[in-house]
Amino acid sequence: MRLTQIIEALLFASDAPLSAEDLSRVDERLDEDTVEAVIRELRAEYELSERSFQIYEVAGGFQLLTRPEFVSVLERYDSVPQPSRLSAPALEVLSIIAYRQPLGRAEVEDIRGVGSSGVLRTLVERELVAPVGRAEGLGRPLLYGTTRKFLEHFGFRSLDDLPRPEELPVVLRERPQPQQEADGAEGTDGTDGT
Amino acid sequence: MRLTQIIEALLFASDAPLSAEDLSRVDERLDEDTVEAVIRELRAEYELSERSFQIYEVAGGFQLLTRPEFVSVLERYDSVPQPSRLSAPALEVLSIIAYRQPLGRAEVEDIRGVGSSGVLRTLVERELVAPVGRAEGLGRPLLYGTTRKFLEHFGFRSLDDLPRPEELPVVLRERPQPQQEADGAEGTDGTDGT
Amino acid sequence: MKSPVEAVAEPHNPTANVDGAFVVELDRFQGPLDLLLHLIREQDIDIFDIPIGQITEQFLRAMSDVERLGLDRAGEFLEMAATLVRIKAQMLMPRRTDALGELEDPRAELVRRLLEYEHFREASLRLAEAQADRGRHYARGHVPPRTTSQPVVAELECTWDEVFAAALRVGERPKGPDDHVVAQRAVPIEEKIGLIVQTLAQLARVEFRRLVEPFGDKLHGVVTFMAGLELSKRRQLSMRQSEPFADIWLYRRDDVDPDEADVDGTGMDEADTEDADAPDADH
Repeated sequence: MRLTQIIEALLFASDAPLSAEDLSRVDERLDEDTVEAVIRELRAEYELSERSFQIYEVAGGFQLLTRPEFVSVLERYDSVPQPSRLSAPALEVLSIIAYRQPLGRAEVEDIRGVGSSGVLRTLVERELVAPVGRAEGLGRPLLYGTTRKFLEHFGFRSLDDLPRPEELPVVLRERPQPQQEADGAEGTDGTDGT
Repeated sequence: MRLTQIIEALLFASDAPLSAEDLSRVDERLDEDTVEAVIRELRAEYELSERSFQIYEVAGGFQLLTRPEFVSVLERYDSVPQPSRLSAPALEVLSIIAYRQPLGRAEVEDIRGVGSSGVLRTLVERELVAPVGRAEGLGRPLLYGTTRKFLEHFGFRSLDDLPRPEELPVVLRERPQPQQEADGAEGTDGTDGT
Repeated sequence: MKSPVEAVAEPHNPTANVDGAFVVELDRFQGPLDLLLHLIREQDIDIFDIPIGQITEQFLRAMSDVERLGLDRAGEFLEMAATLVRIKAQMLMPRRTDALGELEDPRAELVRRLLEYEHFREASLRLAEAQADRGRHYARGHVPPRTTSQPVVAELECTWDEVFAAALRVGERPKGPDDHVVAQRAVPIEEKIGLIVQTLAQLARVEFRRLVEPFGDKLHGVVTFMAGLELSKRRQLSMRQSEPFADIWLYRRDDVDPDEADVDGTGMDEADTEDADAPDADH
């Protein structure tokens, strides 16, 4: 059994991206570097044999996904699960959390000028954001951050793939932020672990 | 777009077996017989290139599944004791973050001399570290720190309890510096840093 | 009724320009800031010089059927309306001066909020693009469940001793040929001066090697050495070496042992450009 076959089998049988570290656990011959070399080899094989899928880097891991040119075929088939799209308010709340994390509900609402608890709750249920700690101060409100599912949903390799603030048309002056205490994920019951 | 590619993409992305009739509807060039010919062609390709998956007939339809001989690989992978222990790279990154927090991924990688995003993700998932803010400078990279769970797990009341003996490498003895040396930002001195 | 999160994001064009008057469908807006921003954009208004009377009037007109939105959302619009009316009144009064003696603009806070909101609006549009890009890739539709149970995240077994042992080894890694992937960046000498000063604030002396090893490349070594020379010139430390090719030590200046006094003013004994990699010289 070749290493390319083993890695391919794992990627093929997984419904989420697997990191090089995860993948290296399967065989003693593997470490993170060799996993990446194997993945390069697989990519070349798929390219050469014109497979309809390829290995993409998502959320700090690797995932087998169809190539974009097949969307026109796949979006017509009922048996193909279609990607969910988030509403404009959900995207707005997510972008605030993504750039300002960790932050609390009150800060999100301050920025948007509207109540956001419903949207926030749904985002937590969908595991796109999760509580990551508590702020200092009155009531020690929960602070939220984005999860790995968030990265997967947008196809980001990491948070570094977020559009940089200075690429956005309006660059706002930063408000002085209270230094947050690095405060464990208490009370999160590990929602983003899966 | 070749017919083999289209059929492959459909089999890959469908959540259930597809019959020859289902598949034939995707393209007017196809009927049930030609679908079966295309499937034979794909099977031969997978056989030749020793893919770890194959097309099987299931419940009157076709489905892409892992070949049986790789089931043991998956089982082995699943039974590898899921890291109840941290890998050596994870321990190293955790120690760097513990002593140097808050700091960004680029800085961790600078100190280690190797890419560290996968390891960092593991630690975030284990809730031992979490993003605690963002650095000034280009792209405002995330800064990581240890969590409350970190303190609890290792029995520290606060970060002041971390031992800092002389034999600690100098990079770790250095007190966290307010000025982030996030890549490319050197020399800017954050003139308008609030 | 779709849940607020599932609903498909669609570009909204909620106003129609009828005879120069804006007819606004209030419930198409996410909130008062969204509505304000829309009014400002639609009329090409300079956000730093908002004609507050005109905007207030348009905002109030748009709000005429606000009660349809329900109490909570209506309240948000009403609050903004009150703010606009207050700013409008303040514009008519003599301005106060701020701490710097500049005239305060009553609109300043509103402008800040609008800019901030617009920033995240733009960011959310980028997220929508990323979402659409990702939506063109499909994962496997059916991943059969494994026979073995899904991996459970086991209870963490890790002692502080392990972490600490790892800490002691930080910087020891032999640098492989692949290390050039880490972007080479300039190493400012000030950074190294800072490192040395900070280290010597805690330790009376330190081996040169220990300042450099964790960074592991030649450039850091050279710059750290230059930083050491600079500090010894400033008489903040002395650099010592017992014999050629031996380790170089940096001593805090006030701690220099007179017995091993450093005679020449350079603060450096046997100072040649050191090559730490040189073979042991029997000497």
